Amino acid sequence: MDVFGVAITGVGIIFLFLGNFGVLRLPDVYNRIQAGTKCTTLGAFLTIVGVGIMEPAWLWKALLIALFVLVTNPISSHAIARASRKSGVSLCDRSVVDKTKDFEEFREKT
Amino acid sequence: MIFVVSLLTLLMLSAAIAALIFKDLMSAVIASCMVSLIAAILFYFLQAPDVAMAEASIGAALVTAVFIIAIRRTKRYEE
Amino acid sequence: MAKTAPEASHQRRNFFYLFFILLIIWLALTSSFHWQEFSVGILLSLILSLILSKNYLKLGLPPISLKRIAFSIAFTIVLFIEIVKANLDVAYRVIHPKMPIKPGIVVIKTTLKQDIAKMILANSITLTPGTFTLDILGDTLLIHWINVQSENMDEATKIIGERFEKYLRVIFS
Amino acid sequence: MSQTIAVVFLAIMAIGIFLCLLRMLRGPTAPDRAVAVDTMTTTVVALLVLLGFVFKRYVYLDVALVYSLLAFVGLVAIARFLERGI
Repeated sequence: MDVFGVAITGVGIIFLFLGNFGVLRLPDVYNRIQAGTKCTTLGAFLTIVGVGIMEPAWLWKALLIALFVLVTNPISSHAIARASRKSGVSLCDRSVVDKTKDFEEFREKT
Repeated sequence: MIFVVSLLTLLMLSAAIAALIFKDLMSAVIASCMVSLIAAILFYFLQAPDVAMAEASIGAALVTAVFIIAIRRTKRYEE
Repeated sequence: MAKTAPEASHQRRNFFYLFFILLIIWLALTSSFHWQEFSVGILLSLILSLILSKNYLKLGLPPISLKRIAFSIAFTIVLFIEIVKANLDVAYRVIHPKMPIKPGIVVIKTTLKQDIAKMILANSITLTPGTFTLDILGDTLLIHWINVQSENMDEATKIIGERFEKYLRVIFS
Repeated sequence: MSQTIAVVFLAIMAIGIFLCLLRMLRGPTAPDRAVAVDTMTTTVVALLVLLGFVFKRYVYLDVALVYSLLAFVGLVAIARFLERGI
């Protein structure tokens, strides 16, 4: 059981590290948010659950913390992404399509 | 363990210096939020979880909100 | 103040949902089944859900049934598989030396009506491979896609939204 | 879990925090820095839970619980301010 918990924690930490690395490496804000949300959510989830498996008395509280992370992380990232779009951060040069204009027209119509 | 603690201390120092030299006050607020994040971990290493909890709640949530209200009342960029 | 019959039953349903959620959180927080802790938890969640159940009326939570529970469990499993796939995808794109990304912003439509269903859909889209919800207005969602496969709205809706929507449509019908 | 593995895990997470700090220092706009703080918050929550396991104290989990709920409030405040437009 101990080895299993250590393995899960290790995988979670590798994902956390990749998320941080992606935040450093990718070209513009939106891509960085993608890496910073997805990888860190699963990484933190696996790390916390792995600690809960290694110490069975802690499992319920660990699951509660993991649930809070799973719920709050997409919401805060979404708030930041929306703020960066409203404050006018442009896409990077490699982007292929931008349909934001359609959306703004739709907003004015309703 | 000493490697982790010394690395985190260096990170906290550089974030604090960054908060001092940024001209954009919003970025300075974000940097000071980061300082209090790392300070919470360091209190944790010093076996003081209650202080870490106070640092987390006050430093990350309350002080940030107060600074943001202050910036909204004045102006964002420093000359 | 007089209430109509459907509104009263709706409030009763919200009360039970809130009561069970608060009780489960309390049990996870204390992690003990001693009768004193348990009774304090029941008392606290009873008081809180009596006070707060009125605030959740406009969420439009559906009544509980066996079919909805089965579909919720299936939805959770599908979501978890998609989260793991998303992580492997992002990890591949980050590690690869040339960074094979093709980012863009597209618009998709949804057929869901309730606010809470739209919120769950938007958060699920955020956690699935390569897509991220930027904004939502009515039944239109603005999506950032890290590897654009189709610029057409209907095709994009089919690729991105359909795999969750077919579960959520049953749960919130 | 032996002490060596724990120290290696903690060191990897500390280096990850260092990468976030680099993005915070380099980021051209304010939303970039906010993204760095957001990523770092989640990393720090995981680090606090792992550190509580290393020290074998059950009480330490409470700090992670409070942190995962309250850092969210600060980030949403920052995002609301950026959204209004300057």
